[in-house]
Amino acid sequence: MVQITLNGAVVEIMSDSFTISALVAIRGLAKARVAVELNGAIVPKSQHSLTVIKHGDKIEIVVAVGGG
Amino acid sequence: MVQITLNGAVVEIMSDSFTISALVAIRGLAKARVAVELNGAIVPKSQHSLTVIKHGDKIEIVVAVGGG
Amino acid sequence: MVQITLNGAVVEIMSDSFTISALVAIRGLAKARVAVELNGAIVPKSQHSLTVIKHGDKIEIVVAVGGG
Amino acid sequence: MVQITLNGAVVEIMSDSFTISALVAIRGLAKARVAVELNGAIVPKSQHSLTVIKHGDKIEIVVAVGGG
Amino acid sequence: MISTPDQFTIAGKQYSSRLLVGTGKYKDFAQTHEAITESGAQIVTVAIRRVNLGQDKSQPNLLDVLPMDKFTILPNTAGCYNAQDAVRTLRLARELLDGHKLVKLEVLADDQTLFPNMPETLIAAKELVRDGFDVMVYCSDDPIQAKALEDIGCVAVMPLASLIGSGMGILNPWNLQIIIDRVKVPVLVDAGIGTASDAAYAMELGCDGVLMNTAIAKANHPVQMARAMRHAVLAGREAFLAGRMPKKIYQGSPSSPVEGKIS
Amino acid sequence: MISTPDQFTIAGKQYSSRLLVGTGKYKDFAQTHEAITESGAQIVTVAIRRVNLGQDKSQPNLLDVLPMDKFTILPNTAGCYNAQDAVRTLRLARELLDGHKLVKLEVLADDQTLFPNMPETLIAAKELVRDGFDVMVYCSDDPIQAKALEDIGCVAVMPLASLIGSGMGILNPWNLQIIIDRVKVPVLVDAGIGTASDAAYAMELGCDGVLMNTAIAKANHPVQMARAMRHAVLAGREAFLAGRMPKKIYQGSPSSPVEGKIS
Amino acid sequence: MISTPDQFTIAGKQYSSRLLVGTGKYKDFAQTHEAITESGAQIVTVAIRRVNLGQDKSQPNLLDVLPMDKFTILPNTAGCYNAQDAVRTLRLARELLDGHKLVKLEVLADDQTLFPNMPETLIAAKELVRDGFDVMVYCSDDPIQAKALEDIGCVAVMPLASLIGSGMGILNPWNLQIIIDRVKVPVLVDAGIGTASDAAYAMELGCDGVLMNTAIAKANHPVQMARAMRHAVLAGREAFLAGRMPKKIYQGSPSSPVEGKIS
Amino acid sequence: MISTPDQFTIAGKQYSSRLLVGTGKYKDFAQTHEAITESGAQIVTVAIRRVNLGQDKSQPNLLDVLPMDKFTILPNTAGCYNAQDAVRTLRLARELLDGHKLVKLEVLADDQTLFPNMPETLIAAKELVRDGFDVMVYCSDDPIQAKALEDIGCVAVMPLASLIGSGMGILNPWNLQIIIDRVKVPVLVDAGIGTASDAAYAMELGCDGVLMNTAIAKANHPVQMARAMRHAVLAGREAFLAGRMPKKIYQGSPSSPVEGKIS
Repeated sequence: MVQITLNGAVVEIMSDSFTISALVAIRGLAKARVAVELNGAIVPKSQHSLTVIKHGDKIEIVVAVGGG
Repeated sequence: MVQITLNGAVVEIMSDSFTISALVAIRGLAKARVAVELNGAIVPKSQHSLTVIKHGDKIEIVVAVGGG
Repeated sequence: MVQITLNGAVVEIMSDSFTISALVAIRGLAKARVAVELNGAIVPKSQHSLTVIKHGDKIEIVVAVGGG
Repeated sequence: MVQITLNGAVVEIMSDSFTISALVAIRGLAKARVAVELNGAIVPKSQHSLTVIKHGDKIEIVVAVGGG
Repeated sequence: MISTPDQFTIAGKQYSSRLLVGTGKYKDFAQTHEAITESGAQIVTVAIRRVNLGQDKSQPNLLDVLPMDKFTILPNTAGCYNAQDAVRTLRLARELLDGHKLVKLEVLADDQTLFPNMPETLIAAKELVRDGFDVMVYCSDDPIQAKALEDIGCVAVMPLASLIGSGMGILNPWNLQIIIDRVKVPVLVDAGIGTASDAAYAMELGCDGVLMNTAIAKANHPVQMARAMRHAVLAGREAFLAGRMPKKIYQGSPSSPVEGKIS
Repeated sequence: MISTPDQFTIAGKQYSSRLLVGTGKYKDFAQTHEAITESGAQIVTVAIRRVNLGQDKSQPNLLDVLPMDKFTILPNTAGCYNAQDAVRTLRLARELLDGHKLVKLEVLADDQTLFPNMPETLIAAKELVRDGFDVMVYCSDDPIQAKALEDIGCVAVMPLASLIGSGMGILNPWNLQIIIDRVKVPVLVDAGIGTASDAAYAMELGCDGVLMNTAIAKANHPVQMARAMRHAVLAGREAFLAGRMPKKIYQGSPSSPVEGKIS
Repeated sequence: MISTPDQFTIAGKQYSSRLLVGTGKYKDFAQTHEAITESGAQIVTVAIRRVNLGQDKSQPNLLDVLPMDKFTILPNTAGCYNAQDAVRTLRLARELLDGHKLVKLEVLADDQTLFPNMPETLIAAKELVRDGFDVMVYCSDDPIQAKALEDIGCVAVMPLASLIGSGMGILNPWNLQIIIDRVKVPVLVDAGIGTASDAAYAMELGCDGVLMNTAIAKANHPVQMARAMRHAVLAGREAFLAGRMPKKIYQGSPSSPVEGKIS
Repeated sequence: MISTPDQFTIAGKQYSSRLLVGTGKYKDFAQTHEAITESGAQIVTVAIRRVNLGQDKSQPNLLDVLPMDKFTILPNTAGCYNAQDAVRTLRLARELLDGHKLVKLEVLADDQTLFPNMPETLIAAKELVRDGFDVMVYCSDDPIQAKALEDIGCVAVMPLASLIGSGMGILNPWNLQIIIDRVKVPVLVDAGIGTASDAAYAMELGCDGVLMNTAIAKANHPVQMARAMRHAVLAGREAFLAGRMPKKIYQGSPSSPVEGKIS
């Protein structure tokens, strides 16, 4: 039972071989333009499918929004 | 019965030989620094005691007040 | 020998039956857009050919120029 | 023959036991309100008479002047 | 939002350009024509002067360069220092322009300030209105006398922003504001505009238009400045209609969301 | 006169519009799109925020409305109060935008003034330049630190005219003038513009461009104000290039000839 | 340097204080007296009104508080909207004050702006001068009409800085400057002063004096503001006489010697 | 009303005069002494320079003219372009003045603008505070860095009104206002004051004091301008304490009663 912090909220994942890609997908962001940070470091898109989420990971998923 | 307009208000005087001086006096202004206008013309102080008020006269009695 | 003042300058005319039209013409202004004033009064274009210039007349011929 | 730099100018002193006090004195500044820096360090007034000038010393003597 | 084109009306005629320009001080007629074309102006002022009897008649006339069928010609009374000269000048202008009624009245006080002589201006305005002219009048920024000129029947009041030819811009926007609030006929700023932002500012105050000459003619590059002024008047007008944001003297306000920041 | 189109260059890329706009504070994406289209802006700023995991995934994303092939997207660091957060945010932006290097750095001091924190801004600028970013930097109007940001390698310096979102306009044109005189990279006024004449004035001072958001988004009619600003920036730029007439503090100067008056 | 005391002359009488004050809007006569004493004013304005026939005759009269042997009383025509009322009011004032000739003429246009009605002001000024009054006249900042009032024979012209009671300060220093340059009788700024720096600025322009009422009476602490204004008028007058340093728009200039620095 | 004398405190010492003056740029020591006496200043700045070894030792020294028992001498670091030179200069000053701790720190960026070099200023301020100095610091009008200087331990922050020696007055009152609102130690405007109304205005904003040199020394009549400035600072201070009337942008307000008019 993997517990992570996603965009500041504690979230549980029912698998211990869950990748960033999978996380992005189940969140419905597969087609969205997002960037992912894992424990303070950028995870390039190319690495999303290779990066397995571990217990205690801090993950940020960001988008571009209106701003000045 | 002499009816006059004093500072815009209708006033009645019980005498037909009433002077400006008398009017000023009964109004308690004997010692006050005032100026008097009778029917649109200034009445010099020197003339107050010589000027008898007639029916229908329009009289203005003015003082200096705070102003900028 | 008719002497007039034209635009402030004294000018002599060799005829005593000389019209505004003629004056305008010899000055090369026949086709120009001008207005004429004779002794302080406007002379409408329609009257130019009917108006004979007399000795001592003061005539102004004006045009539109650049201005702000 | 001691050579020093005094307020940016090279100066020679005919003695090798010459003190700051002596330097200030011969410069006519005994009574003046001055401060002295020796090789970049302040020399307190109390030390002027104890501080012997050595060859190559850089000395600054400053005063207060008009300024904003 | 304005769906209909933003027009304004002077003496019953509609104009789409709110920039009026003078025709003086240009290098030559070619520059006059190019600058005025770039400015997009539909109303152009002209002065009335004695014909130069000496000059070569073959050389073009200003009204050949700015034909009456393309531009509304606005004869002015520049150089008149009393009501009588001004009225006389505009009667000549009316004859010159085939009964043209729209005129610019300016009665000046002296040749150093070119400040309007208001008492004479009021006299001349009365006489011209009585005589059937449509009078656009150059005036001081005195709100009371500006209103009086409207009451006399002038079709537009044109207070100065600053002295004619000074380029000092709008020295007293508060007086202009009062005039704009009180006068129903078009209010145009006349005189004093120096650069584009001055013209935009005048329009933002709610002026119906701006009249200028020197700011364009005496720029280093008049034609380019004419284009600048066309944009400036549009900018100021649109900003006025759009309704500016409120000023907040102290506190800044973020343009980006404060939620959702990474941490 | 300029015969060639008047372009300006940031980080080696040419732009014809000198008006940069933010994308915040609009009613909805439709208004955002319409206003930005009317503004003619080619560079638009965006903020980087956590994806709203709750929201309906069908609703459009800002970058669908403002596609990267049509606009230069300029991610900012709004909401960052230290160098580290700003650098981290822009690294996420670079990843988000497929390696996009052009960014807007703003390190704020507090949420009341949103004034730049200059010491942290200098630290972040150094780090970002070292990391290969093309940094456009929001800064105070301190001419010395603006120059220092150029020396660090920023591709544009963007001093505030007044506080972000205040609409107070240009409070200290003199400092801006010194910056414009000294800094070689483009100088853009960022923050504080309230209405069209403010933008025109900034350009007349010689700024290379203007960046704004609230002045458009919080006008009563944002789309119309966007159009006003497009004209205002053109007006101010043209006026700057045209070279304004000199100001004459006192004496008026007539626009009509003084000779040839009737008498 | 001035060795002789700096006095100024109105209608042949010398005054050492260039601050003139109104007597309206105070809490009570005690405050009126204390504030005016602190202001150092020698000339104080009063209004002429119908005696309140109802009031308690024992209560003091303004002229008991400000005796004519200590102050020059300047009756005004506040509240008059035409020449006739103004002339009539001042004739009453002359009778009231035993033939006193020095008066302040103000003919107002409307009660919203209290702007001067210049045409009526000119009519009243002519009549009053003919009738032997020494007329100090409240007027607009129109340099031409200010000069006309001098030519009529007014002993001082008093243009407004901004609307009476507005406290907006000096809105158009340029017009005031022209008036000061052209008018030989004393020029006093009347109306619009809001705080001390406004008064100092008016004097620095070269005004001979300043007249105010609301700025003092409606400050949170009128007596203290009266003192502030006394200092402000002195400060501005001395600065005008001392001749200010030239402004250097760009380059700073060190106040300390550049030679002799340690190295 | 303030019954107690209005004093202000710097580094634990009370002063009654809020006008601080420089001692540079005067014709001679006699003028220096007369002007400073007239100004009423209790704190005077001096520069530290190499003794002129050539000069006649009989001629007086500045500290003979301005004795330390009569004036608080404030040594400055004029001419220093980095933190190290500034610290070194003030250590010499402390030795020169028998351990005197109160100093004026100014680290300049270049000799054309004399603008403060804020990064170096922050470094020097830290070092001087650590070394036990009471630091009054010349700085930009950046509210954030002004507050940082207070947090470092400076006893007064002194933002520029405009460039040293420019006499341009207060270019950005809004930034000064924020500084005054946020900083607890005394805030003094330093540099840029040109005439009396500038000084009064600075005080009305709520500054605790004003420091100037050129405005007095380079007036046509320095001694008279010194007196003007003494009055100006008092005027502005009193006006600040008195609390100015509110501005009413539009409507005039009569100072005389509207009732009781004759009719």
